[in-house]
Amino acid sequence: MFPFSFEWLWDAGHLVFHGGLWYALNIIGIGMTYCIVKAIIDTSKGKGGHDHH
Amino acid sequence: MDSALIPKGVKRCPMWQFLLGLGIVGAVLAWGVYAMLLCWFKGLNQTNMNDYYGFALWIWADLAVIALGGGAFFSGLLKYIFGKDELKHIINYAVLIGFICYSSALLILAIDIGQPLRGWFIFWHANVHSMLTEVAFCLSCYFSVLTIEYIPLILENRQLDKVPFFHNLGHNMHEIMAVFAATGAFLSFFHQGSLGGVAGVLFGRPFAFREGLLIWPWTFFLFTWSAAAYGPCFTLLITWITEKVTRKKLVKDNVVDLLAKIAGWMIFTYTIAKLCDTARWANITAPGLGQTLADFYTGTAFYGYWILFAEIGLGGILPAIILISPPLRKNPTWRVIALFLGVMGVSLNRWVMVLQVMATPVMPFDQWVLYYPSWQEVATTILPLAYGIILIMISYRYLPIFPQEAELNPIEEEAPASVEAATEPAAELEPAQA
Amino acid sequence: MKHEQKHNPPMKYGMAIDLDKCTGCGACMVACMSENNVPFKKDESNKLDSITWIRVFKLTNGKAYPDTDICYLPRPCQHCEGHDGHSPCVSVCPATATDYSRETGIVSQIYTRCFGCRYCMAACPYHARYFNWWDPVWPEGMEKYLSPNVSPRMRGVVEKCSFCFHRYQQAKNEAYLNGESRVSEEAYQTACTQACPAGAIVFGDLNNPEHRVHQIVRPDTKNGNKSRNPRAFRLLERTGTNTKVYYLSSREWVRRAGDNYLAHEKTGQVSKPHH
Amino acid sequence: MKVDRRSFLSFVIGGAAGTALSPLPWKLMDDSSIWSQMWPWTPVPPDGEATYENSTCSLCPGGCGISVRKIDNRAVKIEGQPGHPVNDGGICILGLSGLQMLYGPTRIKAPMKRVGERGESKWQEISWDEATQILADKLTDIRNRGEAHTVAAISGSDSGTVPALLQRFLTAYGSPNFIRMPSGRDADELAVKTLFGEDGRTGYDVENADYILSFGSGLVDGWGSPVRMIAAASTWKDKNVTVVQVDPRLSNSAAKATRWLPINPGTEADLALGIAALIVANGAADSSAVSGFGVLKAELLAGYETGKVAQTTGIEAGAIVELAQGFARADRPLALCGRGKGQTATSLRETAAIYLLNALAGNINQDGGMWAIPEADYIQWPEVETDTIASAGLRQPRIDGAGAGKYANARYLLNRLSEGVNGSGPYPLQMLMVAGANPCHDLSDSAGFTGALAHIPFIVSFSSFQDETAAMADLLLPDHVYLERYEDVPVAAGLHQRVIGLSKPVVSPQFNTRHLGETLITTAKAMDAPMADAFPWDDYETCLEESLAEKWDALMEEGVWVETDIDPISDTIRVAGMNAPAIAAEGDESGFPLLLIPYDTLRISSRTVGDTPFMIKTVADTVIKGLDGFVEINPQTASDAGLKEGALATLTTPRGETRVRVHLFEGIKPGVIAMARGLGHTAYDDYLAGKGVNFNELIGPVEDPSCGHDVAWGIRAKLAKA
Repeated sequence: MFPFSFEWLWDAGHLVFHGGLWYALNIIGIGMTYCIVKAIIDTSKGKGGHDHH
Repeated sequence: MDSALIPKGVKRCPMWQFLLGLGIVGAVLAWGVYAMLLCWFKGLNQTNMNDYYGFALWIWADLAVIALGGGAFFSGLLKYIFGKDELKHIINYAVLIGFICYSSALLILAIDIGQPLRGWFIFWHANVHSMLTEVAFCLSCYFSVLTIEYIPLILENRQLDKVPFFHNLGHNMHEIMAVFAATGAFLSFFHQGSLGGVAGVLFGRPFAFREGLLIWPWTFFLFTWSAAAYGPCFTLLITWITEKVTRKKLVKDNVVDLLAKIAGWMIFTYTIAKLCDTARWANITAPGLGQTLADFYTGTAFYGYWILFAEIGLGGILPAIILISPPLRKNPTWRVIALFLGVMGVSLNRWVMVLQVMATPVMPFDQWVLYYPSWQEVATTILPLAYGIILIMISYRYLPIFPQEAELNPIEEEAPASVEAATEPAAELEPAQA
Repeated sequence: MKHEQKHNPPMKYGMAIDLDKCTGCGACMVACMSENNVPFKKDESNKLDSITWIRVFKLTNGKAYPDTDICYLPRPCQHCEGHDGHSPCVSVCPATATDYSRETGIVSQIYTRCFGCRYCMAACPYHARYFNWWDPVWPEGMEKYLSPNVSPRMRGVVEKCSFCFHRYQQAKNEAYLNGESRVSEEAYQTACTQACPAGAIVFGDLNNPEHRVHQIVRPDTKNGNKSRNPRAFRLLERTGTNTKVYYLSSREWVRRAGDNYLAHEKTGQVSKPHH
Repeated sequence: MKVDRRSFLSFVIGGAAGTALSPLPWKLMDDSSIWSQMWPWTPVPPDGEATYENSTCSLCPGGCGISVRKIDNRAVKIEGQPGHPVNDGGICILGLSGLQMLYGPTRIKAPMKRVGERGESKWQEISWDEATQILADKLTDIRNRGEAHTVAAISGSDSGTVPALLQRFLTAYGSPNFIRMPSGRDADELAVKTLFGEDGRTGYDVENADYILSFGSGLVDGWGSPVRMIAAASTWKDKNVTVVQVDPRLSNSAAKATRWLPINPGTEADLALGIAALIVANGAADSSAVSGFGVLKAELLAGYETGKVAQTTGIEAGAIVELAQGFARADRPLALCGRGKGQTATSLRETAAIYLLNALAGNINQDGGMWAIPEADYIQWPEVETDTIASAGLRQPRIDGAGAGKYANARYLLNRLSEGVNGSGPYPLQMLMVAGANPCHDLSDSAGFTGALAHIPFIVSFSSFQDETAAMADLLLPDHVYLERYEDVPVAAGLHQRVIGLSKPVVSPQFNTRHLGETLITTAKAMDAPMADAFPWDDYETCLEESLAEKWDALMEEGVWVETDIDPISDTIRVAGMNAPAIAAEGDESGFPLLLIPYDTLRISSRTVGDTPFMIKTVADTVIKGLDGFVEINPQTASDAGLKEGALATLTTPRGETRVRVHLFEGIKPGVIAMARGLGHTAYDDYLAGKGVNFNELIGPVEDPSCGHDVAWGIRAKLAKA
């Protein structure tokens, strides 16, 4: 899974596969972080609660 | 007493009926959990699997629920990427069903492996050439996506929504849901496919083996396609069952019709592809390995040609025609029949690609071996159903899953009918789903 | 060792089993069981659940009395090379718990790495892989004969014939200590080969022209390692598993039993595997 | 501070996130994998220094050399000894699993005396001193009553120092009743005595024969010295030697043969004589090898016209002619005798007929031929000085009647023992000693024999294992197993040289057992003269060393001693016993339409020791399924009886009834059904006990009129849907 686990090979198979994997993981990670961070900011700005848009 | 939690503008059955329902399904759940613990602590000798049937009922259930859960990614794809906006009225439920299917799949896998404590080796010591590795990665990633898609729904609960942070979080997640949906579609394409690859790459077993494109056998694409085609059928079928159980109309016809139509065309195209694949396999692949259809379908009474017909004819062509032709599709009875046949068809396909693969002898002096599951296997396979029903019951009760429900079921004063209607979903849901 | 391997051309250990000599006595099976600490249960009559790294199949020619003929076929792990080391099982193992050694051509199985998904068993058409459905239990006192060279397997993992790999390691170490660069033919033999009273099993390096197995098999490297010996055949050669266990028989019906053929097809003129 | 919903939720979420990010989960995962790799209940074999020790296997008469791999003082693997004159590195399935006997839970771990009812196997462990004292007292008591002859001993073998000590023990004690387990040797010894006029045995130069004619002998199923024979069979393949297997069933030997000739069971003698007749008629016979050739020729031509033989044997005349021609034309043809592993005697008529074939082919004492050689007699002990009681006892007739009257030609007739003790014998038995034998399972009509034991007040077993006979004993004096003891192993088993192997203690005794030789010597010493005087040696080892004399050092060095240049008994035979009637199977054809025959396989030990767990594991599920045993039946016959593959059926013979499953097999003669020998143990442990059916409970002895040997080759039977 990581370059330091000994099955790792610097061959096309590994690069393509793990490339795709980490790409997806990052999108998910970044996306969630963005949502959470933005939510914290919004909250501190006093947004949210009962006002509905 | 829990009225504070129940969404505005909708009616739910009294607490005691709800709890009774939970109790009944919970009993089934407990039975499954007991069997699960037996398998974990006493080992897989609790099953009827053997060295000829390394893959059996569980793997079939796994493949089946994942295919049926495909409704989530496909309707997500349609709504967020292809902008089929009507689908927003059913997407919540699609997501919930997907979430249930995938969590069940992961649970079943955790029971199926001989050394559950080492399950994470599949990530740590990943062998990228193995379809199963691809499955594991995409499956777990996509499951996190489903969770992300499910969270905002939870946050819409009346009480949680009051918490500004949760409100904002849910709001923001809605905002960028398209990104997640896209990722989900991407991941689903691969794990649905690699599940097909699982059987297709077995070049030692002519019954399963298929040529393909690059590293992916044709079954790879067939599985993705069939999941996209049949997943929505399952979503619609469960929706229909839920409506019957709750005796309420929950989704408008135009939405159902749209999804059914798309499913119809998907099934149609898929079935053509499947026929081509079968033709090639029967006339080129298998004979190239010295085997004929007769070797595969005349060995035992059970695995006869009927299974091929049932899968492609009854489970493919027939539902496709029904769902494509507007008059038939718009007729609820025909539609439901089609949906049911579709679900049956894809499940049968997964069965064949797992169990008949194991049953078919390859060495000429080897023999057909049939297998029947032990009660522990059956119980652990029913376990996810019970768990799913419970999750649906709770979600339906406390979350605004069906945006159109309030509009379709305006509340006057107490309507006892609807009350007892929603009483025991368990009793009715179970056989319907199983 | 790494450095040493560089000088050595890769080896490809394999077998030639003469089915006309095999008497079905079962010595190979028990030699293997006692060499490799294979466990046993009180009832082993269910052959679908009976760990037998090398299993002797009984074949019949299907003819009625008195034209009946039988033949025994010992089946160790075939140590498939597949296409470039992608043997059916190795390519599917998700956790790299089984691997194809380019040094020896042996398909290994790491018990402590295997987490028991059994995909490899589904992939192996020879049923050469066995799952530990039960905890291995030896009757009181019998654990005394267990060999320290092969660790007993725990419940929940897959095991299979290793061509007695531990013997290779020992031979290799000895060779190294004696300053020899290669393991000699007699220094490394599997337990079954050694035990066979009929001398029906010949084991060695298929790449090494000095080894008997090479001289018998004469593998045609240009043609998917098919044997040039007209008596020889491999199990399911057409699937492209590219096994390293060759079988010998002068009986046509036996050779035909080694692979699937369409009614009109003849043995020997098998289409080339598409891998 | 007041905990409101918000702070509570943030605490929970924060806590969860915190834990997830901490190294804790990783640590736990790692631990779990490590733990799951070494369950505390999965044994870890201790490592140590690896050594090899050579010895001789005595689990069967084959006499193979073995090389035992040891780690420190544990034996971990038995392998064939490379370069050994008998097996040259090869080894059989039984020899391989010897360690499961050595360390097995069915060992008798100490001397014991019976406390419960007989056969109830309630035992009390006692000391060796007490044990020998009990035996000595018992013997002295009987002897003083002047009934020395009422003590009998059953032994698995009568060659080698240990059986010799047992024989000597009886002689000095005053009993004529030393009885050897029945086997093909009985027939061979009788035939040699009758045809060659001297004591001795036959040996076969199978490696150099160029045409093999086997009359039901399981050449690769355990006949002779199993590993040697299988190796020979391989050389036959290499040299394209013609091998013809005459056998009602497609045994593994038949499958390996060039040609399989299904014959009506029990008519082998007629076939042999029919072939002889043809050879004689064609003048292809070596008349010099047979004294009284003229008479013989007349008899053969008169009695064995090919058409008639074809009728009796069920083999086409054409095939018989081909056989005769092939046999006569071959340079070094060889005819072999003794069904299956050769564990049961063949009739004198059959044995003689087949030996006659070898004589007519002129291959007696030739390369690639049949050799008639005297037994090795290296045991030269001073004559026992019998006192009056002893000589009185020795003058008594044997309990089994052997050596006198109509049984004058027989040396041992264990099959008649039950009859003897059931009252029809000259006297009742007071004591029975059993060594290296398990008659309660291995003797035909084993049930009858076991029942007869009730008439014997005191039974001593020297068995190392809890076998069926030990279960019937009153006193257990467990012997070491072969891997724990010194013993000379003279090998007959169809070898044409004289070979003596030496068993050495590979590991120290695992339990409180004692060498049988030792037990006999100490017991004798515990009695007064002449017993004590008859055993002058301090211990068995001294006895062995003295007996082997000049061979001792060689044996300690090589582990085996071979004598090749033996002068054979005689090159000519005197024909006899030919006109005896054929031996018929017990039972009437009307009530029992089928013929039940036993078959031998190397995967099932049918000799003294029971199958090991490893061996049972190799037995096909068409021989044992769960606890059910199978009979092989021709699909034709099966469908007539309305039986499908695996169906349950009731098998009935004049001697017994049992439940079996049927296995449809095209390779067996219609009307004949076959059952594996060696199963159906009631003793031993769950790995063996109760599996399959004991063939010996379905068959009874059929006496050869010429000598009284049990020469039953099968029994009539019927099979009905259960």
